[in-house]
Amino acid sequence: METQNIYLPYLMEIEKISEEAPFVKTFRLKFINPEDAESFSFRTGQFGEYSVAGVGESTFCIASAPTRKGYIECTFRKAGSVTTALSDMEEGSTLGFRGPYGNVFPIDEWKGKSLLFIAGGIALPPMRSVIWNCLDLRENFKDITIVYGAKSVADLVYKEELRLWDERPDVKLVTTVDPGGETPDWKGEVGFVPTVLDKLAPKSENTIAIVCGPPIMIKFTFPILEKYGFADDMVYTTLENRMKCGFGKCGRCNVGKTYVCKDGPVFSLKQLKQLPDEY
Amino acid sequence: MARIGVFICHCGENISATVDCEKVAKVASEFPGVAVSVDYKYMCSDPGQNLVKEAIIEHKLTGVVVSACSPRMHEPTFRNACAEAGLNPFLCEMANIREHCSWVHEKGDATTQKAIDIVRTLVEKVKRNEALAPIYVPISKTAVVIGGGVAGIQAALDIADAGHKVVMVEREPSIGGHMSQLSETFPTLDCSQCILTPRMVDVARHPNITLYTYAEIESVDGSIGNFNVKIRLKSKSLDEKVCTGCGACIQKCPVKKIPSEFEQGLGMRTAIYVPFPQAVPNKPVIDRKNCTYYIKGKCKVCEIVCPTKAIRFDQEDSFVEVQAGALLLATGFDVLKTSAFPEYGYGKYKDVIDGLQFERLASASGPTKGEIRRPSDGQIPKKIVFIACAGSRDPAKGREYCSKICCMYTAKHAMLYKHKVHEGTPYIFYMDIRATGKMYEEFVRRAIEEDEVKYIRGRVSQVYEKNGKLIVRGVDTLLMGQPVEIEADMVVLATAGIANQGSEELAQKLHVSYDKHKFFSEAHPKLKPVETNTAGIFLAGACQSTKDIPETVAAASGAAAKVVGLFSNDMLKRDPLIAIVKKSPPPVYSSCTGCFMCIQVCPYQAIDKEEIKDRNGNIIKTISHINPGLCQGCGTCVAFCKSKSIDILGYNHDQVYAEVSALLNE
Amino acid sequence: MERKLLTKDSYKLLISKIISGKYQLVAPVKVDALVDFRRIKSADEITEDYIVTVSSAKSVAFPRNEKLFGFEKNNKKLEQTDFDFDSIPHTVLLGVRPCDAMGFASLTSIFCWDSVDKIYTTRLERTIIIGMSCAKADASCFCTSVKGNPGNTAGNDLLLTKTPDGDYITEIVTEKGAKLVAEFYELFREDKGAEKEPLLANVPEVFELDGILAKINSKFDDEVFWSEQAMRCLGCGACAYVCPTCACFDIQDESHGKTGQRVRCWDSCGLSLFTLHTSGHNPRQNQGQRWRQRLMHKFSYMPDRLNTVGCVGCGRCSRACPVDMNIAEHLKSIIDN
Amino acid sequence: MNNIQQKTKELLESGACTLIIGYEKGTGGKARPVFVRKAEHAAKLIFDESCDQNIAGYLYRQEIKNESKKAIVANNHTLKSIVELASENQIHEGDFMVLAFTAEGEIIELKSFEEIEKHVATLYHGLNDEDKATMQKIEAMTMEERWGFWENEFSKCIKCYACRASCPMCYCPTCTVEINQPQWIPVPSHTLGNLEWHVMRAMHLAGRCITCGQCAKSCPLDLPIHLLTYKVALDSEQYFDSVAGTSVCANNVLATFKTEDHENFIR
Repeated sequence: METQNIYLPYLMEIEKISEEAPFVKTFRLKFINPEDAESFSFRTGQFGEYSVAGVGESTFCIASAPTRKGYIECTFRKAGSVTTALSDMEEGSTLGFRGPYGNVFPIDEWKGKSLLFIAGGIALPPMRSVIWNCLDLRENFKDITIVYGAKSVADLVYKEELRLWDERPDVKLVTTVDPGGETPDWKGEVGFVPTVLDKLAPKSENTIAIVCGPPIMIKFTFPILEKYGFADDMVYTTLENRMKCGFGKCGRCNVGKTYVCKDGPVFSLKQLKQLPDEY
Repeated sequence: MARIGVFICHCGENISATVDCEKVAKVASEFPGVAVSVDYKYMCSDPGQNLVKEAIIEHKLTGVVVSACSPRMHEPTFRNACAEAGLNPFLCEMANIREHCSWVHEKGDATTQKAIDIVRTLVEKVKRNEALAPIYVPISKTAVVIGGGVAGIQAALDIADAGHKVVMVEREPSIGGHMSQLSETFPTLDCSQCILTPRMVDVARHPNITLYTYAEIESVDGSIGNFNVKIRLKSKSLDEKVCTGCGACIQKCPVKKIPSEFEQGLGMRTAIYVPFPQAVPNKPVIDRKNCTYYIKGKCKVCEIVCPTKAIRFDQEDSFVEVQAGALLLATGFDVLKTSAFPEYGYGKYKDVIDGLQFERLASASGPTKGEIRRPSDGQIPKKIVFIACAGSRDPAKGREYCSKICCMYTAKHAMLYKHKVHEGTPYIFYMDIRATGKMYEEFVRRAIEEDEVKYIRGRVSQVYEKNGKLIVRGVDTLLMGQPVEIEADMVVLATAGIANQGSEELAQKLHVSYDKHKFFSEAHPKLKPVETNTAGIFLAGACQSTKDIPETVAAASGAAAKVVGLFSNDMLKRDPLIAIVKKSPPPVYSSCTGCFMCIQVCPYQAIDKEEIKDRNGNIIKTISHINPGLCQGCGTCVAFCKSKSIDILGYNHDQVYAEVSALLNE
Repeated sequence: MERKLLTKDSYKLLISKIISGKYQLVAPVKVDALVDFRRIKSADEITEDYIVTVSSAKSVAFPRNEKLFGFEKNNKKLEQTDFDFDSIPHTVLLGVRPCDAMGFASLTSIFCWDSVDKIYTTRLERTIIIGMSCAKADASCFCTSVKGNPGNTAGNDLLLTKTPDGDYITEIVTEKGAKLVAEFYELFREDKGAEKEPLLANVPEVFELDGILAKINSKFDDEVFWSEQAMRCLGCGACAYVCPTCACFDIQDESHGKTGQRVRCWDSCGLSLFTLHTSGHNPRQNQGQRWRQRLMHKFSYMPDRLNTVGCVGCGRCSRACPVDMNIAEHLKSIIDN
Repeated sequence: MNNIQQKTKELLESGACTLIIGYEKGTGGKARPVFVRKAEHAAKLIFDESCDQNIAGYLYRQEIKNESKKAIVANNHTLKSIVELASENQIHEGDFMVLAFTAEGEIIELKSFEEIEKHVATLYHGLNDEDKATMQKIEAMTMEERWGFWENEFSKCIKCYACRASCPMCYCPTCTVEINQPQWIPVPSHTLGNLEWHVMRAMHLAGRCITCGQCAKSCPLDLPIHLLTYKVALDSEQYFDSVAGTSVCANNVLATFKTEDHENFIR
């Protein structure tokens, strides 16, 4: 794409739509213009602006792993006007994508360490990119543990991938649903993510924890991690502030002088603690 | 992702004669989200409906648009068909390409394009439809019958006989209405009072009927199944429980010269009175406007003579409230009065009277004991001129409609006159003779042939007095417009039947629609003749349009059957197309600002307040709440809500906006 | 700095020549009771009777609404028409006050850090800014508190200062300015060396900038301070929209049927919806926090990250404010507090 | 003026009030709203002709709602807005004290909504001469001229929403322009979208505008937008005898049906 216009999106075709959970869908997108596909690259943790022409843009992470070439994926829940319009789109339709924006998970620094992924609800997508990225480079890491919870069984996203991870001997997967959200044939845990995590008593030695989820889950998860000896610089999360441009100009996403779109969205707990209370 | 089925109906040739249905189906098949689009000759027929049902299953449709007639016609048909195929019935919409398109346009590309546009709007709407569940509300099995004329009486007795409670509200001191004033009735000439008064007594005695006379509707809240009717019982200045109806008060009342309403001013009554001897209830009321005590502060003769001490001068109006499942309007009609006819000298000459007055002259219980005598001097008239269509079919008088009953009662009047005054000559000026009921034409022929009533086809231009005679000048159009002049002793005007006084005010209280003549409007002139547009409110008799007795009684029984039908269920199933106050997750809860202006604006009193509380029970905010049992889905609150916090299910902002956008954006 | 003299007659002639040439001319015009920038067709439209224009000059490079690109939808297909850089006109912006001119540096720092917003930069490159020194000031002016002054040349290509005779001392500030002078060289005379300072308005310093910069960060967590400051603030966007340095924007789609465009339009951190999440959560949920953002952005974040102060002391925000949120006064109280 | 300082000082000193919402002298001598919490600051308060800003909108601000003992120094506009806001259930009797002024400039405390209503009844509700003249000028225009007039005005609007923010009757936390499902009003400030916004606002103020003109006074671009809501207010009075801000119990003109209303169209 020959343009100097930083607002002009790539055109992407919806190759495949997967229904993940009620109101939650995953789009597999491929570049319409082959040169774009050629020149495009991203790293795990980055996000983009997805747009429906005539409705507008919406910000979410790239949910696929950079190790999987030729396409990107995004997962979203129908909530605002753009995600509602996205939900109505069919396979083969064209949408716009700007990105990648933001910083990345420092997975190079994690080489040789164990990884503990903790996610809740619709916050698995940003984590899924890292998980696949790390699984695709499996030899670089020691133990990989994934703790994932949702309100109910129906609300668990990536059900097929959860099965794949569960079957892998080199991944420990713990899934849980909130009390009351279980079905009769549910074989996973029942309980909130922090409780299940506590029960799991994760080892902090040489381990990085990556936490994504709703604010209330994050709030109760950090103390558990602290209890098991995770230092602030061993814990990572992503922030999601409202954004319009994605490149530090529109003036929305800053937390104090930190721009989530440029300096984030990935923050270590250490960095997070230094941010003012404005997110 | 939507999968919409579009079904284009030819409606025989009703649609396909002007709209290219195949083309509509083809174009619609390319609309985004349309999975299947077909046309068929009669979509509402069994094979047509099967087409819809099979497509729902085969294409896993998420919505259906039937492009055919008005939703008033067949929306239930197709929604049921969808339900049978497992699709929520509220995911089915009608695109009206008949009434809104084929019937109102010439054949042509533009007409087909309009049909396409209509279909497109509905496709965009139905994509946004949500599955809805019907609402059930309990029914109060009491009917309020407003008006105690023959219509009200018939309806009340029919409903009460079916085992349901009836509350009858009559404005006058007695029930009976106009029929009780009539002498004899066409075409059989049986005595009106003889057939009516027993039924009046039945009403009073019926264990299921509560009768409130001298009473008016104060207000009506609620809706079908659950109306709350507030009734004002005007003070009768009398304790009815104590009064025995002996009539001593009436005899002694010193004010005796009040023109009697019942006698149409041809007789007099006292200030404490019963309208007529056969009144039900047969207990007097004090007419405070004419009572000396109320005017001057002294008299009280009635109180003195009353043997049971039943008079209550300080009695005030009281109110009763009734929970009713249905309302039945039977408020009757009135006749056009004097001021409308200066050219006929009506109101100026005592011997120019209207039909209702003639009924009293001819009535055995009337002021002349049934003898036809002139009001002016009591002489027996030798020539009477009857003028039909006095005011009716006359746009100049503002009433272009036919009053329907005048042809027959004028023939009857002429006949009664001839029967009583054999030497007399009745003339009838008429425009056309409309005698379309059973035995009616025969009745008119009898008047002409046996009773030698002289029918003159033409209009009367003027009536004036000359030498003690009323000179009637008109033309005979059958004689090429030759002028006619008759020296008459009396003139009877068949004045137009008009809506009863106060009908407009009542219609507004009840939120029923009415026509420009202030007659109440039926929901559909053919298929819903006794229903109003307001569910649960029914019509009977002349409050809808002037009707003769047979028609009135038939309508009353029809309306009663509707009420009984409604009451045959314990719960009322209603479409859930009602308003809701939108809620959102904390910390917003709802965009409702709590201005409660929707409460002011709701015609059905369906909105109240709801407190949103936190876990500790503290009130976070107070917002509007819509009672689903009362809401009629009219949308007034939606239009009124500034913060757009109210939506109508099935017609929400998003759906309507999508429809409009679909129209504008192509 | 090289100076020339433009007589009052040649000034008018210069305007006519600019208009009839390849430039569009934007200058202060009396619009009913106000003075604002408009594209003009004749020299008579210009007014000099203003302290500052109601709106700032920023819209020349950062318009109210900027069509970023167009699109057309056809069923599942989408085509985009890129922004046409050639469509950006060559503009002469006349009558800009020194404060306004200084504002472009702030805007540029925002639009050019990290990724460069070519639409903005091209618009600015194609604009020649002819400033006009201030002979008058009012109670809202405080340029001298933010390192500006009524005769400041920074940001201008040329700066005019009107002499008592009605002529204009012309300072040639940039290469671009010099080129314009060269293009119309016959209109400019040799400068007589008149003193500029006495011709300028007197704008007293309200606060000491370095003091603010040193102290404002420590105020971040003082919620009471900010909410008291913002007590009368109504939360509208008037201050931001008239501000020469406010660059916050929204991106919106507008469409009609199959075609449409993506538009960048002004937005304001004072509006409650600015940071509102779809979930209903709002990181800046009260007006105190939003007011803090406005001041911190200009006097902490921009100085720290972009090395620019985001305020030029034009006082427009105070003048436009329905409740007189006088920014200088509020800044001063940071030091005093 | 001194009596306001005296009165409020007493209220703050006695503890009868902890917050006074009033006016002080601002930039360039203009009056502006001020919030006084300490008796020694009561001297800041002024009340004179420059204090014509309608400040009733502060009464329902969450921060101020939370204050238990507060008083508002109310000019005539503010008083009318208080009545209208009360009729729309946004503020409640007893939640605040009202300090007003007699025609002679004497400070009085209006102790109930009923007293405010009575005071409001003595006030002039019509337009000032300037607005009357502009209104007549616009009404005399042809349809095309009028369209041209408003098109020109709306082309200037920058959609800063100062009009909305300063109007006490614009209290919806989510305004229609901020609803994007569907997007009723375009966000960018172009002429047509601006027109839609102002017309929508005028309709939402039908029967509610107390004609204080605060919207126009607040407009940085001086758009005469108050005339839109005034026109509707005048019509409400002329045709339906309804004047906003005069009765706490009054129903909105658009929400009421009277049999004497000339509404033949609904038959």
